[in-house]
Amino acid sequence: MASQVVEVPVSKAELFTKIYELAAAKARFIAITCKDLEDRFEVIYHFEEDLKVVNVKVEIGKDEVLPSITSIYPCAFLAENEIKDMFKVNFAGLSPDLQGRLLKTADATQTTLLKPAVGVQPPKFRLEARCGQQCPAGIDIPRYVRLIAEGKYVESFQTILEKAPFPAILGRVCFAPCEEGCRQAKNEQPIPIRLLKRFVADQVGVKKLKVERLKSTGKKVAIVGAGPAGLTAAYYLGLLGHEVTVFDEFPRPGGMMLSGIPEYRLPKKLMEAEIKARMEEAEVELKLGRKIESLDELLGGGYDAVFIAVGAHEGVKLGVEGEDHPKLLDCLQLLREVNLQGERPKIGRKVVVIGGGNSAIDAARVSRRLGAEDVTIFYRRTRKEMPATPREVEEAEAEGVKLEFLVAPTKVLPGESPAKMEFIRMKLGAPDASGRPRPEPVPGSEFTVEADVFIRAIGQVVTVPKGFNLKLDRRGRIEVNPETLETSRSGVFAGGDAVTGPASVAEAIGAGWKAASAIDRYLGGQGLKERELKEELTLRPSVEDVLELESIPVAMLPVEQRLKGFDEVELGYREKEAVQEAKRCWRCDWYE
Amino acid sequence: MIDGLLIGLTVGFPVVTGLLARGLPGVWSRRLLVVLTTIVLIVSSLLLLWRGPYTYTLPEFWDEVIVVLDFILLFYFLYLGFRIRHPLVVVLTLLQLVPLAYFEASLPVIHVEPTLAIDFLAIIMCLIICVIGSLICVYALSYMDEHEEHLHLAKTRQPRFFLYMLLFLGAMNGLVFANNLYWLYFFWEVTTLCCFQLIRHDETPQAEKNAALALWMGLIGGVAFVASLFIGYYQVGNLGLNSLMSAQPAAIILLAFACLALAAFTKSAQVPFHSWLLGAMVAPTPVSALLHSSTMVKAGVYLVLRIAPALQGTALTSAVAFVGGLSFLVTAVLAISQRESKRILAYSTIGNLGLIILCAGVNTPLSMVAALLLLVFHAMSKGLLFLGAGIVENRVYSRNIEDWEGLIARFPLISAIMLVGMFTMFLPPSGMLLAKWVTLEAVASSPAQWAITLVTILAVGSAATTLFWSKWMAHLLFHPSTAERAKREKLQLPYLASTITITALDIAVSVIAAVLVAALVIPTVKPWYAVKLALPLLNLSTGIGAFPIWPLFLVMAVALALAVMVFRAKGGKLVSPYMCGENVEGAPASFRSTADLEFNFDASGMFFDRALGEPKTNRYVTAVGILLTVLVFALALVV
Amino acid sequence: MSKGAATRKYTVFPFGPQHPVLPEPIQLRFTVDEEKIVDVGVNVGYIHRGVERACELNDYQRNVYLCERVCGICNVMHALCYCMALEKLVDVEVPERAQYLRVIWAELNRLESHLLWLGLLADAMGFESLFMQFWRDREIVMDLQERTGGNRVIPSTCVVGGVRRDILKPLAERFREGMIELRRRVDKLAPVILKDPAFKRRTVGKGFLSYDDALMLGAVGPTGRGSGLVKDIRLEGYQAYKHLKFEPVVEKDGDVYARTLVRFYEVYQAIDLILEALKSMPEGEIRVKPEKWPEGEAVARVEQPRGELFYYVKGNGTNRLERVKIRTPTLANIPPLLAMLPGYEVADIPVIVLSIDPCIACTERITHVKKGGGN
Amino acid sequence: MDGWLLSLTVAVGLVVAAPFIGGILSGIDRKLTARMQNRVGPPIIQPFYDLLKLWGKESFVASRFQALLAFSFMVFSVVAFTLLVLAQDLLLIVFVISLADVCLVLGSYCGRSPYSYLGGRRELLQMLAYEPILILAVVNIYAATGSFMVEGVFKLGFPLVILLPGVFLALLIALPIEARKSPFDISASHHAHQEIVRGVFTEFSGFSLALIEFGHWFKLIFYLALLALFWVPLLWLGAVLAFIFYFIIMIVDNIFPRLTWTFMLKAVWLAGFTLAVSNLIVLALLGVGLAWA
Amino acid sequence: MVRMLPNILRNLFSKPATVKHPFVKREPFPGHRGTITFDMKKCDLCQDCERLCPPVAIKVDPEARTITYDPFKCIYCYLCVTNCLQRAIRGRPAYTPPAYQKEIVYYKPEE
Repeated sequence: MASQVVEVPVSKAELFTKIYELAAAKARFIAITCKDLEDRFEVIYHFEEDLKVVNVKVEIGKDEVLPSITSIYPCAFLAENEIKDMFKVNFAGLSPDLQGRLLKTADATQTTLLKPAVGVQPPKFRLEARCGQQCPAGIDIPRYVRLIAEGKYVESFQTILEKAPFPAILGRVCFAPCEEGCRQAKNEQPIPIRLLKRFVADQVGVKKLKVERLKSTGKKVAIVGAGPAGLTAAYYLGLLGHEVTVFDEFPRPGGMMLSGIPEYRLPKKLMEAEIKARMEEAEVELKLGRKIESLDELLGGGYDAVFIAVGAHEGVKLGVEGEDHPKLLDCLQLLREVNLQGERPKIGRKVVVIGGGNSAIDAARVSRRLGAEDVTIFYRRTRKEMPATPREVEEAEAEGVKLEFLVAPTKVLPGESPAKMEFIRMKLGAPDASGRPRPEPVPGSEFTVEADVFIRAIGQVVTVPKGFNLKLDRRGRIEVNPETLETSRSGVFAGGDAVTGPASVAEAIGAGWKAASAIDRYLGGQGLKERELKEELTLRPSVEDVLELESIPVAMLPVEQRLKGFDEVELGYREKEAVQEAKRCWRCDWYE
Repeated sequence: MIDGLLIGLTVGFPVVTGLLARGLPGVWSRRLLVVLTTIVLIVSSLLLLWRGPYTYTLPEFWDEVIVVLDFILLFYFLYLGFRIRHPLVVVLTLLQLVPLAYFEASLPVIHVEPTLAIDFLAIIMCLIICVIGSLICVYALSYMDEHEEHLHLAKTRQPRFFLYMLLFLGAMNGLVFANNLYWLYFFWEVTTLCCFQLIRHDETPQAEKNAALALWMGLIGGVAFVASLFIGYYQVGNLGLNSLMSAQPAAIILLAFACLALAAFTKSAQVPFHSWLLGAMVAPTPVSALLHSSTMVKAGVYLVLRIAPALQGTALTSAVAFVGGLSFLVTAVLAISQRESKRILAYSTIGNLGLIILCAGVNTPLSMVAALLLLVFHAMSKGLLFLGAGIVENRVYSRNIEDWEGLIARFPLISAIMLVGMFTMFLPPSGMLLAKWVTLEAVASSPAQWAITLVTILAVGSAATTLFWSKWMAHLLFHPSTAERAKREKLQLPYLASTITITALDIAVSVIAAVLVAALVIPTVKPWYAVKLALPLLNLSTGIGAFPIWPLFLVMAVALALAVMVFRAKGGKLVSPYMCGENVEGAPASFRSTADLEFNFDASGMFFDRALGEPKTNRYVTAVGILLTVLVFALALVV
Repeated sequence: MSKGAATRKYTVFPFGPQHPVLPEPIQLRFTVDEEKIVDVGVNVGYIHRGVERACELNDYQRNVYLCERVCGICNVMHALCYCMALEKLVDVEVPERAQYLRVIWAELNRLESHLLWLGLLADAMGFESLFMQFWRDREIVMDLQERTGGNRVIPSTCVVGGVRRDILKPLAERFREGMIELRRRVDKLAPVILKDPAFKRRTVGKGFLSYDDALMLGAVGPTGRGSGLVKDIRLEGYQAYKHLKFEPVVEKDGDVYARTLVRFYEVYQAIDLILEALKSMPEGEIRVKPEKWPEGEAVARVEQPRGELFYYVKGNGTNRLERVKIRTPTLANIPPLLAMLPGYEVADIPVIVLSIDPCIACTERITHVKKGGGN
Repeated sequence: MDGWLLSLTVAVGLVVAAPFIGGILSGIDRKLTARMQNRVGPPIIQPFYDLLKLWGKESFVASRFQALLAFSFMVFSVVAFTLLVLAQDLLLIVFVISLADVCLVLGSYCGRSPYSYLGGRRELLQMLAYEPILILAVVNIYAATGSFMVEGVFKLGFPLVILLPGVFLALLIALPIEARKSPFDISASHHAHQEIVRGVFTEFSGFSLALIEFGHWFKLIFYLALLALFWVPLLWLGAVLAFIFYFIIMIVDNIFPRLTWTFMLKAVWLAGFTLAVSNLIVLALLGVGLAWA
Repeated sequence: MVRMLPNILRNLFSKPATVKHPFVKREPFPGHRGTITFDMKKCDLCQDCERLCPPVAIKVDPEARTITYDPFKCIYCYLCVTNCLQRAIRGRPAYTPPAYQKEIVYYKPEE
């Protein structure tokens, strides 16, 4: 309960009359406060009259002289001296004047006196939270999580759109490196950032939003490849006012999202709907089913810039004897068949998947859904080194996928049913370039595995058409300037898997965003605005509160039902759950 | 032969050289004359000491000369009275002139046998006058040069100055030798004249005023003297002091003694009459030194000591003692309030004279010894202090002891001399303290019951004495804000000669005080009193107490040497004093405040001058003094 | 006047900033005639800690800890006053129980401060044994502070919106026992303060401050109340004081003794208030969370052991405040102090200076800092 | 001859023992004071530790004379005590004691600090307060015994205090001044803080301070011996009583604040002085003293 | 007259209030805000404590994975303790022991 206050704004001329009045009323002098309002001072004389505080406020210019009230209230000399020292407010007739020194200035050259601020304080920026730092797409995660906690879903959705055009897709397929960074992870469970994204996308719905598209610039941009990188670049370039055309050899957009991610993780209808909505918002023309063989036709065809995001669609060979065995399938091929053609190929009872990445897991889980009862993943290192996200692995195991570690294929043995492959046991050796221990074969530990189908899923490589005439690196990836994403050819940019090799959707989206910005700059624009950690701090929850909240596991489809078809496994959060989860966020971006 | 020569040399010679110094032109002739007189006086006084007591009768012709000179002197006083327009002086001179004229006309027989009686008391006095007094004259040679330099005099007035200085010495010697009351009276008046002339030497209004004050107060003494002359003549039949002393004590004789005592009080500036001596401080410092240590005021004390034996057992002696005690107490307390160096010294002089008179009044063998010791040591110490004060004053241009702060840093030598002087004034085992010790024991052991009062006075007075002396010593040692480096100051030869001689003499005599007692003091007292002093191993033992003199000096010397050795070895880093915060660089006793302002730590003395200070107190003191004196005397004479 | 009576010299000497009686960063420059004070100059500003500025640089919640450290002794008062001002800015009504708890801690603080001061006063007049007694008894208070707040000196219990800790039943019982024990002990020392002639000789009539001077020079707290000024901010009824019964202690004599008595009686008053608050404290929440950033301006006042503590706070809708102005009671009491001193003796300096219970370090919330250093 | 030798031995023994007794006494003082304040307090021999520590410290002086004067203070304190045990003239002893005090005052003035300066001034006032009492006490003793020598007291045959109760009381009143105890602890502040810091001692440090402390013990013992003298021939009783009186002074120290110099002068003069003088007058009136018998 | 006397005498004959410190340990009360320790196993080097600490007594170096804590700067407000999300900072109800030097405490990574 603060004191009762009577505010009395007066001008400099009225000041003395007012103070005489107060003196006559036996008011007691309390203090003088001064505020530096950059161009002028606001001086507040505090008096006490009948248990009420009277604030006499005077505004004066910086070079104006204020009459000292020590002739009426002699005790004011200390207060006046104080603000004279702190703000250099001039007083006339200050008596006794302590030589204007209430602050010591003995060696002011070496020291700074901490005086009250001059003018209004500049705002403090937020900190870069770890989740935000981890996000390849660079989404302002703390912000959208906070907005969810506050119930502002649309704002939250728009925050995501600033960096990534496909929240609904990302909310389903992203590997969520942000969650690994989340500081709650160490305590119990990380904040389910991906699911919150999915939640907010679901809340807003897959629909065309009203967006501000900039005035048309008249510049034309061609984008090769309708994968996440290409579509992202198209979206942002479109918003920037460019005329964008996206080419893809497949008839449906989505690139690897379409072909490489199984239905149960990302319903293709939803994906296409979202892509469509975004592309319409950005007025992007999609030319699907058209394979570009040479860039010259594009550059010569009136396009000012070309963005190549062709992805990495070629499976890596095992490099063992008998590679051409008909029962040795490529996982990409399998997924593409299932996703694009909607086929349900019979693959037999026993399936062995070779590899430890997410594709291997996908292949294994798809195989389970295709009716294989005994699915085993063979990986040459241990679980710890598996590139696949642990959550995926867990889900796969829940669905009955078995895992075999420290085994590597040596050769495919002839014979069709069952097909046979020879594997060898490995042991972990010294770390290699990637920091993971290099597996070394244990001599003499070869053994043979029989299965209906072997699926290789040990990676993808980029295949850039020769006609593009671009400089490639040793591993066939397009060489680009890492800053501008510009290739060896002027006006030709590249991004996504085609540059980085196989990576995640989020990384591709990040690349697309970056490319859009770079292309816009190439076309004479300003580029896209980088994420800013502007002052928008709100109340921070207390640690006790945060720790009180339990983490809520997301609802999942029961395993039996999962295996029946390709229905989405994760069911997403309901509103209450999502808000609670968002409230668990410990505002790491909060600048104290 | 030698008897007459010594008298001539001690009394006549200074007069002659004084007149010569007045008459002869040139600086060097004057200097030569003064130095010559000094040597002659010191040698002749020492010869007198060697010669021992004797009497000497001058031809009657000299009586006529004295009478003529006396009348010339009195007429001169009359002239002075008119010139300075001081009715009191005129009246008081007439009060002497008329009776004397009557006396001269009606009773012309003034010849007394012997004319001059030189006993041990006279020898002691003569020694003081000749040694200390003439050294002061030597000192004055330099001092007056500096003094006149400061005053920017166009024409030197030193001839006149030295005339009176030397005349003073001669007159004093004559005074202590005279047995004839008339002669005594004459010399008495000559000292009054000299005193007057010397006080007004600088001829400033203040000096004239104070000289007039000294003159009329001195003339009161003269009137009293004339009165006693008459009473003595009519009662005893001649003017011999010895016959007066040996006369049967009767009330009327006591009255004569009372008048003499009154005269002595005026000379010695005892309490109701103390103001002239304070006023006399305007005179150049050698004058003050002379007045205080060897001449003038000592004349009064001498007279009291001379007549004291005759007063034994009378009520008058207690009256004398009380007046002395009062002076001692009052001045000791008043001295605390003084800032001016010479006034402190003056008060101290009055106090110590009061002490001597108190001792004379107590009138026991031991008290007489105490009185004589006080007389000797006071002359030396006080002479020394005045000389030192004069030198300092000429360098600091201030008599305020607050301005003397840190003198030790600026003028180490003269400060050391001053410190020794002060040390010998009141601290054991110096001579003055020895004398005071004897005084206390004497007074305490006095059979008279009123002595309790005197003991109380002594106890309080000596505490006050300690206070003001140690305060002054402290002021010399204490230097708040000066960072001046100590330089060995240049002192002219006369300064050095006089001060160092007296310092050495003071300490030496203090150490061998027992010899002094044996050689001079006991012989002086013996004719009249039964002295019971013992001097085991040259220490003093009074029978009721003992004072190891030289062992204490020995301890002190050893301690001093040891201390110097220890601190040489131990060192001791010189640091700035504690200033409750930041010191100012280079000025150790300055402190800083927040505004980076530097302040000097400044110290005011401890004077209590709001409570004790003149002139507020002086009025009361004089009034009370007159009242008490009259009361005590009236009581004494009536009882 | 005699010739030697030259210009009068005065003793000029510093008292502080490192004086053993008052080892605080104030320098009083005394001009003394003999032993009588003629004039006194004041110099403050040795330690500018920059608290007001630091309050602008910090989060408003964290400022509580900063403000607490403006003064080590009356820390609860500072936190309380700051919180009161902030609670207005963030529109929070403190729960009833928290208000009572705050009063308990505030009064405990007052006890601590007054007992400390009584000891210091005794020390300043060379009454060492009394000093030791008061400080020994103060230990009870310190123990209670540690028991309830977690720290002997700074309990750090106030936060914007309530308090951090609760005083539960068993602890409250302890508290009650402690207070009763303290009262018993202070009773033993009461005759010394109230009746001892030597104590009175050093305090009665010293450092007189008239009623009018006290008013016009802005004396606050016991300094003002010692001069008959009925000024006690607690009468404003902030926090739980509106529910508690108390009369401000006022003495009319205006001397050191009057100020001593005010503080001494306030010891009893504080004990009574604590006991009453413990008894009538309602159950309930002890803290509410503010829901918005501070916005607008507010003024809060608290009756500190030394007098009125004044906070002016201006927020601008962010977590940082735009301006915080702190006026500690000692600052207000320095002008009266300067008026009290002249005319008394050097020996009275410590007693008079201490009679305003100076807490200079909190007066100078403002320090100079080495560049790049912390605050 | 034997007797002379014996008394010399005793005297030397006493002079040697005095600082130890003084130190332990001040240790006991500190301990008991602490106990009165409900503290534990330092060990009894803490003063010796302090002395040794001071002795070993680096020597800092604010003025060269300071050290010399500190030394003089110590020497004359020792001399005064030595004269006392040698049964010398009491009056002389009083003068020597005042000499020691003057040395201390001068030393404090040398310090150039305002606090030691003010302390020195106050020390002088203290001297002004107790010196007359000491002198009067000695005169009283003379009046009673007929001698200023300490021997006279021994020859009296009965305790002096019978004749001089007033003097004894007067000395007791003045004792806190010399013991630097409240309420008369105005110049040096032995324990608590005070307005003039440590007064006379402000600028003394290390070796010089050790000397002063050492001298102070001698002075303390000297005063107690003076008190004990009043009980001769029951000297042991006197010694015990002296310590008891010191204990009382300790209690007084703890129940009194430090008072001002004006109060000190008034109290000591009014009470002590009056007592001493009236005792003298009574003696004179009754004629019981040996001096005037 | 002398009102302090009874107190003095009572004290003289009662047990002293002094606690002989190093020999008799004074147990802090429960809830005492005392020594602060860091658990590097739990710490995720978020620097929250560094930013929170009013007297800047904590310095976290995420690169070197070390924490520097200066107990002599610490004001024991326990802001860090209450605000550590990982509960890696723990306060013990114990008095800070006396020390010869103002030693700064370094915490290094556990592995």
